[in-house]
Amino acid sequence: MFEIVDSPFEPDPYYQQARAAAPHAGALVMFTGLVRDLYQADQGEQITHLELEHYPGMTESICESIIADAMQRFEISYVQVVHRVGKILANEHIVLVLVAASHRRAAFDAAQYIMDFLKTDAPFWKKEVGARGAHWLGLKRKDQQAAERWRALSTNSGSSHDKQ
Amino acid sequence: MFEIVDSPFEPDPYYQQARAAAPHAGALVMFTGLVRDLYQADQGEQITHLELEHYPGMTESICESIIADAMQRFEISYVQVVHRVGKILANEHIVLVLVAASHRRAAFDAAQYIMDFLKTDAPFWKKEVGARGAHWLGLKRKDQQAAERWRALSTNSGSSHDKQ
Amino acid sequence: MVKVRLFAHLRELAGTDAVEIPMGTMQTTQDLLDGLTPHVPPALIEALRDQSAMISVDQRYAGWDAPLHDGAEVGILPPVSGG
Amino acid sequence: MVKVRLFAHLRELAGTDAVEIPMGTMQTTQDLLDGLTPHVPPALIEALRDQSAMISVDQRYAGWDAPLHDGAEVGILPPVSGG
Repeated sequence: MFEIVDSPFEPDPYYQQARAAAPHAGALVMFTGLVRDLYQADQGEQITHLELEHYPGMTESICESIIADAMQRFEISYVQVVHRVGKILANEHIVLVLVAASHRRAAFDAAQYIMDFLKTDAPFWKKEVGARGAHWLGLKRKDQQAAERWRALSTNSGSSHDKQ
Repeated sequence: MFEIVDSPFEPDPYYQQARAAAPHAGALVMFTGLVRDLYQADQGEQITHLELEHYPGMTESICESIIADAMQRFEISYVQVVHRVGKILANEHIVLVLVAASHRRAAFDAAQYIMDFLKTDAPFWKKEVGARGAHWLGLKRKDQQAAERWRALSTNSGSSHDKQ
Repeated sequence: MVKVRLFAHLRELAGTDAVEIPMGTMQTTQDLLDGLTPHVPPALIEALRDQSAMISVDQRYAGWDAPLHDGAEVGILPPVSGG
Repeated sequence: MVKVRLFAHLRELAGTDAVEIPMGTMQTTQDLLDGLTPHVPPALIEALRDQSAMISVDQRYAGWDAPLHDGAEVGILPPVSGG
């Protein structure tokens, strides 16, 4: 369901696992986030790699709670989330979200829901490292708004993974 | 960009191709539709396989037009769509949509847009074949509505792939 | 001549995937549909009554009153079900 | 004792990923933050001024006035940036 890995991973083994675990699903949505190839940071500096730090224990419980909320909110039959930590190079995967469902709409919605709350609530921190130094990234306003969109749609008062 | 195949295919080679073609993307969304495992049709009959027929020539031009519309409408950098035809067995892939973008929202939206119009506009026909016979499926109301949602959002009067 | 292409259950009802029909005085897709009867089995005519089929002319979706030209390829397309 | 855990740039500023602080008369997370000064470098206190950090108690998000208990693990979490 949720896995933290500290070395490069490929999505296909997870995809095949989802396919085997959800043979009645019919629709699979997979999202992957990767380190862009040698990109320029805001300051125009070339980035050589990322460093991903997290809060072991809390990360797992927050992410499992986001997944449980998604399973309850959408008609989906299978979820797998994988998040990389440690030193991550260009073109390597940072995160994978896989959702299986009978109908594509639920699979798309759930994958987006999980990514939106993973961005705002899961205790991961990303450091961009370049030739001239390193700096920590903060939560982007766009990501904050993406999660708020779901909260506005909720009829209930909040989810267990919500920040106070 | 668009490919019709008449034998089983796996998504991973297409995924790796997308990853190589869009190294600056950062976000990849992949949708796959599969034949559910030995499912029951509406009449309660066990389905043994599907048969997919299409309109060669028109299929390609409609699908390429849907993809071109998506590339124009969303900030995405890469699209690949693959559709299977012929006799398709349980657990085999019917369709694959892959979208790469800098931001996940655009990739998710574009993948959904493409699937929604592929369902309503692309000239494919699916026959469910079971032990006691076969029948052709029609367009589902849910799929009709999914495409209408995008048309309602459009400011322009229509796209080149639209039905009249 | 106009080449009429048939798909899915319409193809099965017609027992063929294409029928050639002389232009005669036909001017629109509606004229073509009105004039189909002598060229195809009655079951196909029956199946077209509910008007759920869509029409293409030269592989583009067209209306029921679209103009025809000699050599046109007209598709009679049942509701699609791909993906 | 309360164990304070620090992450990302806050951890770097503190030069450590955890600080142990005696309960004393602390009752809430706000008391803890008010009493941090003698235990951590001034740069960390400075960095906490903009209040963008979030607080967790026993690995769950908590408010700035959440109750503390002896043995609690309090996280001071800069704005997150995973995914």
